[in-house]
Amino acid sequence: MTTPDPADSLTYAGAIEELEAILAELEDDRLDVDHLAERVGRAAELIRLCRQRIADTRLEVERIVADLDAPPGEPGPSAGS
Amino acid sequence: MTTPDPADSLTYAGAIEELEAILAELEDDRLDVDHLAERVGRAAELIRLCRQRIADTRLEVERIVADLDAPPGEPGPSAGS
Amino acid sequence: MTTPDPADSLTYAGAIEELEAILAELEDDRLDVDHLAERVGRAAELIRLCRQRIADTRLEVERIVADLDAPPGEPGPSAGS
Amino acid sequence: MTTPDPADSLTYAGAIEELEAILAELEDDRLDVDHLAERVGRAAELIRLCRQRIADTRLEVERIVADLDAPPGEPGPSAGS
Amino acid sequence: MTTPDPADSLTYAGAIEELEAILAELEDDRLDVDHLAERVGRAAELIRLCRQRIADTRLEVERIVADLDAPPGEPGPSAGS
Amino acid sequence: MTTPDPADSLTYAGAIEELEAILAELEDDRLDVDHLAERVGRAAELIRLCRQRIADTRLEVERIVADLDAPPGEPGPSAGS
Amino acid sequence: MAAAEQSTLFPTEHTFGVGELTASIQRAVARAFPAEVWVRGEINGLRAAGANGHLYFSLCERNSRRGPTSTLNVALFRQDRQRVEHELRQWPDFRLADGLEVRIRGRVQYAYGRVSVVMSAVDPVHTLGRLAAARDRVLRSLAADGLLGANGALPLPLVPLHVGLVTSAGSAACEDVLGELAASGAGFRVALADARVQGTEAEASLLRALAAMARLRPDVVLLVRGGGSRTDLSTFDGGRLARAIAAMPVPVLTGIGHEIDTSVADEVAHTSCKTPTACAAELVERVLAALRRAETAWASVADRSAAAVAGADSHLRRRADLVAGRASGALGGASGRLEGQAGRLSARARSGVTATAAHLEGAGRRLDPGRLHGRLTEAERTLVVAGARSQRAAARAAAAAEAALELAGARVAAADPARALARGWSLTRTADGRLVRRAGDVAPGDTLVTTFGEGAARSTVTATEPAHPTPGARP
Repeated sequence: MTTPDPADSLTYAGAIEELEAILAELEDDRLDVDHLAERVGRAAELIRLCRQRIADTRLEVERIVADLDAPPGEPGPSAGS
Repeated sequence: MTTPDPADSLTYAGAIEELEAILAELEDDRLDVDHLAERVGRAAELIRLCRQRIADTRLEVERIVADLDAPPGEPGPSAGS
Repeated sequence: MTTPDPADSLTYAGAIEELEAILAELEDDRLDVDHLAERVGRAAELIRLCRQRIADTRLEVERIVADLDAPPGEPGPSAGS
Repeated sequence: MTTPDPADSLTYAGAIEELEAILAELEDDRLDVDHLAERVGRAAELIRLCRQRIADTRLEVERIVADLDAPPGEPGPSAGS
Repeated sequence: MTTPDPADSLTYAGAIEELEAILAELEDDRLDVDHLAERVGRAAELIRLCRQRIADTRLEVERIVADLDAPPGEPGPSAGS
Repeated sequence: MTTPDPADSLTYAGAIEELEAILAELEDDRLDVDHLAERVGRAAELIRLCRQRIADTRLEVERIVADLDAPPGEPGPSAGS
Repeated sequence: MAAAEQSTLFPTEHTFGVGELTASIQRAVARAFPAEVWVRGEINGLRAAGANGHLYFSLCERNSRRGPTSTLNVALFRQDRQRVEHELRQWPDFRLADGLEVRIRGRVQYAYGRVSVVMSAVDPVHTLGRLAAARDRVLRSLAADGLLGANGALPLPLVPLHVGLVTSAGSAACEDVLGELAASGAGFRVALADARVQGTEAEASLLRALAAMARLRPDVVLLVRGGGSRTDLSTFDGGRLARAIAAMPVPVLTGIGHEIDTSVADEVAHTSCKTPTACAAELVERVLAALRRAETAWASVADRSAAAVAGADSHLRRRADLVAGRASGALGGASGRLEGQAGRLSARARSGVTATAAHLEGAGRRLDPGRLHGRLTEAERTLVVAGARSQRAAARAAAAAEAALELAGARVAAADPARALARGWSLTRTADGRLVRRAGDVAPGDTLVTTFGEGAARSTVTATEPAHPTPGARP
């Protein structure tokens, strides 16, 4: 949300992977305090990114399905996109 | 979602097959959020395509059947085609 | 739908057989929409052909019967054929 | 319809038998339309043959009866035959 | 009496019997048109024979002279005449 | 506590390293009391520094997590940082 | 008769004149037979009444077949005859005839040189009874020998054209038969055997005629005689004639007498007819019946053949109609089936499209946004868990760092000299600040600065001692 550029270039799957890696790091106790906050922050950023992705996807799916249920021959709201 | 050209070259059977594959994918537990919307969009496109095909076929069948029910000896509207 | 040449060379029995085969195909649940209109068109053509055959035969039979009912010794209209 | 030669070699009984066979065929639903006119034509030919036979026989019988009823001792017109 | 050899060899009773047999044949519907004229011809020949036998002559009277002198029961010389 | 500047430039990891080194020194019998006291003083300073770091990190993490749990779309309290 | 004549030759003494004697005989006869008498005997020499109307015959008595042995002349004068005939009208079976035994009543008289009976009445019952008895005897004898039905068992030919006729040639019966046969128009051939049919010679004559017929073997023999009284026809009741008829190899038809007569010959014959004409008519009828039968058969053949032709014609017409009808029916059937198939095609094509559309919409419903949202919500939940995990891990890491730090702090504290001073240890330095570690490090007189846990003290070395190792003195 704050640093959209690198986040946008991440896939959801990549984000989840990175998130899992961070969680593994965090849970491994090897992480020193210096990086802890930064890692947690990254994890939060990834989570937020994924949430956004999910929300976007949810909207998109709803739109698509709504288009599909629209009367045939009458283009749905996104037909022109 | 709107790439009509390749869709047009699809057979109905091919479209249904692809649709079934997408539906199976979507019902799979390994949800791929990245591609979800794209897959749903493709499914919708396929459905729309199939609907169109069915509508076309229905019209064609109706025309043929109407020709068949026309008084014999009097060519149906499509007899000249 | 209108390829009269091969149809003309068909026997009535052959036409009925093909028609039944198409009907059986259509009654199969795995209806192939891609070919439906084409199959229905072919069936309609066969039906039209058979109708024509029946009509022709009816005329022929009527002519023969009329010849038969003509006064004996006086050749019917088709006696010279 | 007019092939008198083979017909002439048929007996009346044979002709009637063939005619009955054709009638049986005509009653059978499996007779296809392709052969119907041909069968009816053959039946007509047989009927015509039988009619001729009947007419000949009628004449012959009438002649025999007339000869017999002619004054005795005076030969009938065909007595010399 | 005037005619024919084959007729002469027939007894009157045989002729009637044959005539009646022909009638029975005719009444039995077994006789087909092929044989009708031939049978009627034969019947005509038979009736002609019968008529001749019965009707074609005048009364003939021949006198048998029984030998009045011969003892009764013993054949007289003129009995054979 | 007394000399925050150099401490501030230290990483938590560097501080822990230095602390470990001091601890190793402290256990050396050859170290005289004067140095000992000085080392002990340093170690205490390092420990204080580290405590501070941990506290800071804890705060930071709490803030991040709190941001994450905030309603999406509404920036958390640290959104402006 | 000769004896009677001789008897009149014996008296010689008295000689009668003829007239006298005749008168005397007449008186004697009259005295001997004062009243009429009944006498019975066989009639012989009966002649038809003459112009005067008188009838004469003789009665005789036979002992053998060779001839009469006694005879008596009988006269029936006109008036008596008329009366007798009148009385006999109620006895039609009875008639005076030669060979017939009769019982008559009359007056015995002698006249014209003869004894004769002038008949006044006759007893027909006597004659008929005897005849009947004789007839019964013959019939019983024939029945006993099984001959009654013998001739009747012979088959009468269908067309008995060859006829043996046994009768009196030229008689009315003969002419009747020939006339009947001739009138029929059928070609009868008649072999006529003349025979006497009446009188004493009749039986022998008839037997000869039948014998001749048995040799000739015509189709049938007619034995006929014209009408007469039973008494006229008594010959035909005779046993020999009956046996001859029974033995005939061809059927014998009898036509004897008139209608109410039934003679033994009739009984034994194949067929008995009332009269000769009826007998001939029987033959004519049989022949004509055969001809009729043939004609009927022929007419039927002609009719039937015409009908057969007509029947064949109408049968053929029906076949022709059937051909047309069935062909039309077959076409109708084919057309009906075809339209059924067309209907199936329409219905199936439409329902196929509808079913396919329904299937597609089914697939479309599987594209369920609710379910997809659910899946996305699950993913979100995973993210929340990840957030929690990271929080927990961070807290744990901070705590661990803190714990390690505490441990390090403890170790540092343990090494802190301030702690030893607090326990009672102290530090001694030279005045220049050098730490005194051993006694040799100082000389008496040196100033020492001693630091305690709290505070310090200044002192001077007075003496030094060599080192004695003591435990716990090291720090």
